Amino acid sequence: MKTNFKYNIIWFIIMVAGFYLMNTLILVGVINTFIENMLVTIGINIILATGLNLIIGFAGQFSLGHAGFMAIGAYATAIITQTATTPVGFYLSVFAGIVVSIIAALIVGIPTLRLRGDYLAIATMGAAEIIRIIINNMKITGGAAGIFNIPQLASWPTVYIMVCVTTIIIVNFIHSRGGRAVTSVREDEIAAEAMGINIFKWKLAAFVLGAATAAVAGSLHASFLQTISPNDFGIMESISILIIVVLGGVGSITGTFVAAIVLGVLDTVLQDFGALRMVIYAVALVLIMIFKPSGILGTWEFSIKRIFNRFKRKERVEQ
Amino acid sequence: MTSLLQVDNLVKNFGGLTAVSNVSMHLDNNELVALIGPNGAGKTTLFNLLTGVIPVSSGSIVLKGDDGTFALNGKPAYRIAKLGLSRTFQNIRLFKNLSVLDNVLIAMTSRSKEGFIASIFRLPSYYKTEKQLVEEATKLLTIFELEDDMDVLAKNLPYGTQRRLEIVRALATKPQILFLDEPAAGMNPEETANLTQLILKVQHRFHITVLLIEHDMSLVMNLAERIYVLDHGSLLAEGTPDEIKANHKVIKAYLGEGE
Amino acid sequence: MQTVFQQIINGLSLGSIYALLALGYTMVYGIIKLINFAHGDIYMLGAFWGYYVINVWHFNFISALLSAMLVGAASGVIIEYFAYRPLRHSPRITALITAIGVSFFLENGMSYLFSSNTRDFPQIIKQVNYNLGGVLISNIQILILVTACILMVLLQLIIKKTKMGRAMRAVSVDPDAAELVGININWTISFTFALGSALAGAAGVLIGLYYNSIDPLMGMTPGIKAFVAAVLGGIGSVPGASVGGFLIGILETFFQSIGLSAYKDAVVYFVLIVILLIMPAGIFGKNTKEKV
Amino acid sequence: MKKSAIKKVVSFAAIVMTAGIFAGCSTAKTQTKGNTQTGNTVKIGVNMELSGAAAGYGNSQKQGIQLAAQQINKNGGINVNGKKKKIKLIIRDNKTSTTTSASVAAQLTNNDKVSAIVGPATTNAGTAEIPNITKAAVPSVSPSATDPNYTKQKNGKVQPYVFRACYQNNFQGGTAAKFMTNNLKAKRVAVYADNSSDYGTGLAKAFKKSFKGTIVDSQYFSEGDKDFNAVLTSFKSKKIDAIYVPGYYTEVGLIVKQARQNGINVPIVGSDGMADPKLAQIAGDKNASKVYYTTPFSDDVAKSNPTAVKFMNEYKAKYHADAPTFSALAYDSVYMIKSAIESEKSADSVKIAQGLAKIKNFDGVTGKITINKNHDPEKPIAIEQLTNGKVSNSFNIK
Repeated sequence: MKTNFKYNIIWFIIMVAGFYLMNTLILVGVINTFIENMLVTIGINIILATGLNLIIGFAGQFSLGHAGFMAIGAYATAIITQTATTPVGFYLSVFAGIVVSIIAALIVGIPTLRLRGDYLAIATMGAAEIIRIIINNMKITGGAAGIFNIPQLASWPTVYIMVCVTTIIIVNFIHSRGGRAVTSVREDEIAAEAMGINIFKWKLAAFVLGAATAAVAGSLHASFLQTISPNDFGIMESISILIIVVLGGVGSITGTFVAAIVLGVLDTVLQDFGALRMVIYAVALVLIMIFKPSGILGTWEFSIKRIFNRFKRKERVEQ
Repeated sequence: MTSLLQVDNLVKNFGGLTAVSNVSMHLDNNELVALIGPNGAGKTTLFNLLTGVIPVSSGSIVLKGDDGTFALNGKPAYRIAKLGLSRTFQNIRLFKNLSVLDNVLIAMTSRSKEGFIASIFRLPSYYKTEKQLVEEATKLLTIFELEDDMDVLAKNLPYGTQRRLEIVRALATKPQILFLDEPAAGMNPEETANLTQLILKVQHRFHITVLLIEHDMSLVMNLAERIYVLDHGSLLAEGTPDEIKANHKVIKAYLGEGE
Repeated sequence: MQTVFQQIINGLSLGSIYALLALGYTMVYGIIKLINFAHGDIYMLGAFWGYYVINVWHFNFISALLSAMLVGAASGVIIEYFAYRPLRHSPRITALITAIGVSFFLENGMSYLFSSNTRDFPQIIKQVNYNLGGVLISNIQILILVTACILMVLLQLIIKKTKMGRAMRAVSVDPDAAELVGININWTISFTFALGSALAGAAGVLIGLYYNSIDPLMGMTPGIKAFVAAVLGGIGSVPGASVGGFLIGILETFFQSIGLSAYKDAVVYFVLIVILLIMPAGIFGKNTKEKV
Repeated sequence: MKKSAIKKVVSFAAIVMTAGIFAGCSTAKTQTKGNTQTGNTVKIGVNMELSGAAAGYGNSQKQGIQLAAQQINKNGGINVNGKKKKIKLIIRDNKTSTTTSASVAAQLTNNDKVSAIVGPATTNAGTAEIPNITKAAVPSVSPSATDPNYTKQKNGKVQPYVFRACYQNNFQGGTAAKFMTNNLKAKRVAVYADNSSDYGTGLAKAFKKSFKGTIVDSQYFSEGDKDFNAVLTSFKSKKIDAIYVPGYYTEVGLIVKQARQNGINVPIVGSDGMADPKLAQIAGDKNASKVYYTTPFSDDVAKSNPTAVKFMNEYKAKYHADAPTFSALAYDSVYMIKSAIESEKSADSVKIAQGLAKIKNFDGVTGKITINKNHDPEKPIAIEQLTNGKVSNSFNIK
């Protein structure tokens, strides 16, 4: 009990320290709007990719429709904060986005999660496209023009906190009963079922949880950028989230963080290369995959507990 | 007739092929029963039917367990497992990339009461249930001398140990009946002897019924209280080991029609 | 009634284009279970090659088509050799990301080198419309339809009747076992890529000719649609790819003709999901023996 | 049971509260206000769609911008309060993505310290740029962001740093509607609009609002589509007098081609997204007849406009092709910034914004431009007619 508390406190201190580090850097002027933009984009990508990693890396379900759920969150925020221009309105809209995306995830997941592998990928991609096309043709969503002049109620502290909160939720889920059930589904569906695990229920749980966090990311995206359009949430967006997950290592949340940061920085640095940027990006992507096929970190996770244990072991040896 | 598990007229058709035809059998409390038969006799198919991995075509499976009477046919595998039927697999199906401890903890999932909110916000109740689960799993692993390998990934265990872990994992679901599908396959005589002891230990210590498929006749004859013989999908004989040894039909089925 | 027939022709000709592309997808998928995202871009390369040789070297249609097939085949083999072969024993999702990377590379590399402008494809075959009782059909539509059908039959024959086809089927079922019986896996996979990519190259010239407009991103949308078609038909199955292609072409045309043009893709995806729920491996997917 | 539920809620609330307090603390905000220029150059940023879906249009605009900068520099540069300063272009690609556009805008304003920005080409990327340029107080001129509300804030007030060189949708759509009724005498019209950007849908909406006749059918296509036969066939049986096709030349060219091949010979009217020599190439010269589009850049205007003649000749000399409207609009955007700098006698970003707002009777390639209070350019509009792929006539619409 006490040791657990210790680890939690350490994590909490790390998070607070990160927050104040950013705050100071902005006050000092090291971080300007440009870098802030990059960091916020990275943060939003982290939320999206950890959610997708839960679905792909832990539950083993190949979903290619993450952008669809992100779109739901983004539009919920854009629409609601048009009239409720207060932080309360924003949080309300985040909540509404989560609820709607959970409903959508259930509607999409209940039939399609019976499919396997690439068939599931294509079905979820189709479902996300359906969501996007419906948004593209609705009046309340502004059609193809999207919605702009969305009040900026989410600045970097909100994004930072949301990254922490969603990561905590997902990591804690992974290390709980549910997480183990979900992982067993990935490992061997038949064996899992023989152990009394309702594989369909747990697949759906992972899918819904992933969708809910995607909605949060969508809300932040809409509120920070102040502009959204259906084209932001197409197949390519789902693919770019997938790239983060695979690059970092399928089944490693730490890897997702690293990959989101690496790609975010790379993308920003490549702005200096004008039209060549996407060519370089593509080459980098292929090379990383060839030389690191299981992602940057594989399934390795950063763990304070492990560091402590190693430390202790060392002490013991020295004694 | 208050058998623990009563199977009547079980049939399974694959397209036009009848894999299991009209099998009736029963298992009693705390019994060790073997299911034997030549290759392709439908033994594993029968296991799969009983544990719900594949649906039955017709017939009935009724469990009269501690919690009441349930018809198992038509229920999904995980429901059947929750009702107390657990199993191992012919070609080991461990959760290979997970630790030994996790393999066991997963089998305890359906019994654990850990709530979603409690676990994602790490409420005290989460730590409490988690601690209980780990303690229980450790106890179980200690019984089977696996406590030192708790953090090893299942795929890195030696073959015989993997078989053992699979049995432990099945036991972690707290079954009333344990189905073992060729537990001695691929083992040397020494390992087989250990396994025999292990199975007896399981039966006595946990007071459960065991049904096992096995090709190793010495093991079967040593262990089983009763034997069912399956051939071409139908039941050929039933009896004590001695009765089966003397049964002409069984000998014929094993040695082939011609001789 | 005329309108109905005209729409059927429209649907078939659109479908034949999807089928043409879906065939290549399905072959590659069948053998190494890889969603070759770059397939649509090889189709783009074929179209650009045709554009170049017709305009600059004044090739005629047949030689443009054949050389585009060669270029397609060569690029397919090169891509396989450098990008996919090192990853053959890696998780499939890794290979998928590499395929996406290759696709980005081809799209953006071509945009960078030759600008992302749309170009008009040289009209080397004069388009002639035949009027069959009020229903219009053009010679190029017929050409594409016939080519798609011929290629489908040809592929089926290669897979079923030739030695290489047998090797392809063997590798698709079990590469290790195939290697044990003396099949050269690398060579077989290269051949499959060459064949599939040659089809894409041919499709590039044919479709370039038909629509008269090519650009570096032209492979993206039809690539995804063709992949959907291949999945719908049961990916890995040659007849499945054709049926899937025609089905999507006809569905799209049908929903546009009843005034649902804004939702045409949504409806296609919806039908896809419904079909997959009824037949989880696509229309022809169950027939695993067919897989190559 | 109930108790544990309450416990859960309470603990959840506690966590949210902590987060709230956390967020409530005064946190740092990045801040800059206005870029001033020292040294011998005037830095102009280009936030443009050089890759992704709109890359074709973005690259046309880039050519126009580069041509303008080259000309200005050849003539000594911009006269900043008596001192000639050369233009330094900083061109960055926004991938046709809103997120990247915002990031590019931030980099241009913060790191590159540009005085003004040209771009982006699309409304979506454009609106994504606004928060960052407003924060930095750097004006931007978009050559082709057409949404009517692009230059406006939520409360209807004008965005202080946002300008454009093109018509907004309502004006162009309305003009097309007038032309349909007055010149073509069309009573039954079908609309076939690009559904993948605000451009097509916005124009279609504006057209439908002001068209007096009957809209027989209204259908959509999306960017990248190549087969329009199904919809065109359904139009054919509906006895239409004309088709309105707001969209870009890439798709509209194919629509013209396929319509003619389907035997639909009614006039096809579109918007300035079609005004590109490639339209006729894609459609085929033979098919490109009875095709009309609204444009600021008509041959008629060009003949009486020396700026345009000069632009067209130099463009042709540099790029060996006829100048598309997108290049012309981008070219004008650069010259608008130049004129603002010269009239304000300062290359400071805030001053440039003030100067842009005051532009009157500016001699642009796309006509005499006056910036109105909404930061929209007021300039004459014309309709060009294509016959056999060549501009055969142009109409002035008042």
